[in-house]
Amino acid sequence: MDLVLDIITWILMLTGCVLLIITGFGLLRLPDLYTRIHAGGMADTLATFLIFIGLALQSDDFLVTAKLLMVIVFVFFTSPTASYALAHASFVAGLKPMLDTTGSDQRDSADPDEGKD
Amino acid sequence: MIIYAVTAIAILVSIAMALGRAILGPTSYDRILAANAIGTKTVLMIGVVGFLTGRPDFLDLALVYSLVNFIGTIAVLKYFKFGTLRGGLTSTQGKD
Amino acid sequence: METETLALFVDLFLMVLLVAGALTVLTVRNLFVATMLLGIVSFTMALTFVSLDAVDVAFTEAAVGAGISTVLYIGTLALVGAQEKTGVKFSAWPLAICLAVGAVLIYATYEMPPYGSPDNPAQTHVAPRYVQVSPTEIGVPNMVTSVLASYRGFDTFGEVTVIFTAGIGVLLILSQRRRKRDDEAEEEAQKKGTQSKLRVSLTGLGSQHDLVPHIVAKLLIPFIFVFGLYVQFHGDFGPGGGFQAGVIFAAGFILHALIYGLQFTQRVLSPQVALILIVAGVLIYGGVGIVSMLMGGNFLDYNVLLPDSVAGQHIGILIIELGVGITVAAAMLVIYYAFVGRAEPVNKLPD
Amino acid sequence: MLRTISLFLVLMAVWLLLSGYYTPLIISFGIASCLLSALIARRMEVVDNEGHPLHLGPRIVFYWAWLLKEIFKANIDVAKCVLFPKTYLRPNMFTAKVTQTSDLGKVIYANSITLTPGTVTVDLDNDTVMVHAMTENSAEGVKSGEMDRRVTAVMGEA
Repeated sequence: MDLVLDIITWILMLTGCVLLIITGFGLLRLPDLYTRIHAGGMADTLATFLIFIGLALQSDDFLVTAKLLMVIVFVFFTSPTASYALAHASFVAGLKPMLDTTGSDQRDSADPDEGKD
Repeated sequence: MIIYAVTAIAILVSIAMALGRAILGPTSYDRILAANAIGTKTVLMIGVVGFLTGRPDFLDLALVYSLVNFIGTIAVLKYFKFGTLRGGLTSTQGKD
Repeated sequence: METETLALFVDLFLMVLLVAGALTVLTVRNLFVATMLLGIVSFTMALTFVSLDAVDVAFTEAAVGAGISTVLYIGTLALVGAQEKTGVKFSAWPLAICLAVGAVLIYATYEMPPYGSPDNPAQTHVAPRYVQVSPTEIGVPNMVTSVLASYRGFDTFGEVTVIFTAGIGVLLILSQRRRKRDDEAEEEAQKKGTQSKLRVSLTGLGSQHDLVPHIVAKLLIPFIFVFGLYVQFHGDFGPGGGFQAGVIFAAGFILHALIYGLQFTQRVLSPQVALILIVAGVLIYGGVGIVSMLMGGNFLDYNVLLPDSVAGQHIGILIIELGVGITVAAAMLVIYYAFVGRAEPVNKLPD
Repeated sequence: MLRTISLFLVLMAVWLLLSGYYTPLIISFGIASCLLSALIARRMEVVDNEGHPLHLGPRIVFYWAWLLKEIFKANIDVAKCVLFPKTYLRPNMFTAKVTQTSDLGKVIYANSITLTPGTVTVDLDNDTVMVHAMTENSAEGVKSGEMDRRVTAVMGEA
């Protein structure tokens, strides 16, 4: 039984790790702010969920499990709010998103002057 | 458990990449995004380190971050939108 | 061995991140960007404390770094603007002095006792006594709390006084009566139901109602308060205590002020009441000291508070932690009120 | 008043889960703390059917289960985008109608959109959301209106 739990934890947390690395990669690689927000969202949602569920499977204390689940719930409430606040702030400040390009003219929107009016 | 150590290293690498975004910019918003991303990863790291060292009372720290970390971003939104923190974000300001 | 290598790796990695973050803060000219990067440095610092097993310090860093400092910095930027003064001349002397001092400090580290060695002076001086005796003498599971609140209660009293002074000082400098007319005009506008000039978006883009933060804040504010109080009362058992609790509690109020506006929050807890609370916290702390003197002990000697000395220690620590919590929360709030209440809208957006 | 009492009970449950020390002293501190928090929350006017939405009941739990499945699928999409931007990345922005009438429903909808990576709510106005999507595929998830329908059903407004 313990072995099964261990294997599940391994799978969950390794998937979480892969997602985290992809997130970091996406933050560096994607062409403009709005697409990077999507990449950041991966770590906020699924990676957090997988890693903390993996930890919860390993804890034998009920209260620790409860705290882990609480962290997940709070992160699921606050992280989209923070993302919205960021996206809305940059939208209000006039930062234009880069729309439907095929990756060749990526550098356009990464221009710092875009933020100004 | 080796998986804790693996996860901790993955989180650190991810933090380093986000820090790279913070250093590169180019706009302020990218840096806020990087700060947010590092915040979430700090929550993860604290949870994992707590299990790695066998002291789950670290989870209280993770709870603090998950509860109050978005306040800063809301302040940023308000500053960008109104240039001040005085007024409310909504016009439904409560009944008098 | 495995874990040691891992710990070393983590520490080194964090150090590199810390230095990189700090250097970036130094090089950026836009103060707003610097603020955001300071947030990152704070996260890394908290992780470093966690890795050093200093949970209480990490907790303080977490509470302050996540909840308060960014908001206060932005409040300051709204006062002074986000652009650093240009044309600062480069001068060689300060750089030379800094480098020289740094070199001396690095040289000095070679004389330091090895990291984590059991024969270090820090480990052989008073620490063994704390470790051996405090469980029976104080009876509190979290040794940090028994050191801070009991053995070194006098020091902590000094720290609370520092926070008290900071709150009062900010209040004296920033909250002199001014712009009375503006305040009245704003209130008038609010009564008439029109948008006051402060709540018009700078670029005119975007919706007027920010529903998302509004509703989520409404949902979370009660939980922030309960969590703050939980930290307050469980400082004896785990990480936490008055300082952290006060900051978290104040963060709840600050979130409310961000969403509903300063005026409404000041109607919930007026600046005058906050001022009284700052003083009350210090008085509660000092009062415990006076009571213990009246009951025949030394200042802040909790043993005499109750017939059973361990129970006396326990109750003494609980009460002074409460005093610390009240002072910290009220001081944070007063500082926020003072900064934000004075700010005019900035007319230029940062990049 | 009833809402304040139920908020108090919820907070008390959270306290008991956090605390782990069930001595009379600590539990009475817990009761006092939860009471204080509930009263301050009431004074701040955050306790209404938006700030303390108990009326949603168990329906919201089923919704979360469905949302989790969507998050799974969306994460795979975004991961593909990050790894192969040339083939998959098609950022676009569009507005969609919001059919919920209550503020809470709109916010649940907007946050659900943001929670599924690949779509981010940029602006939420009276009855429209402006969404930035990473691919046509993820945009389709919002445009098809299934999430909107489900949120409306959870809110009991359909």
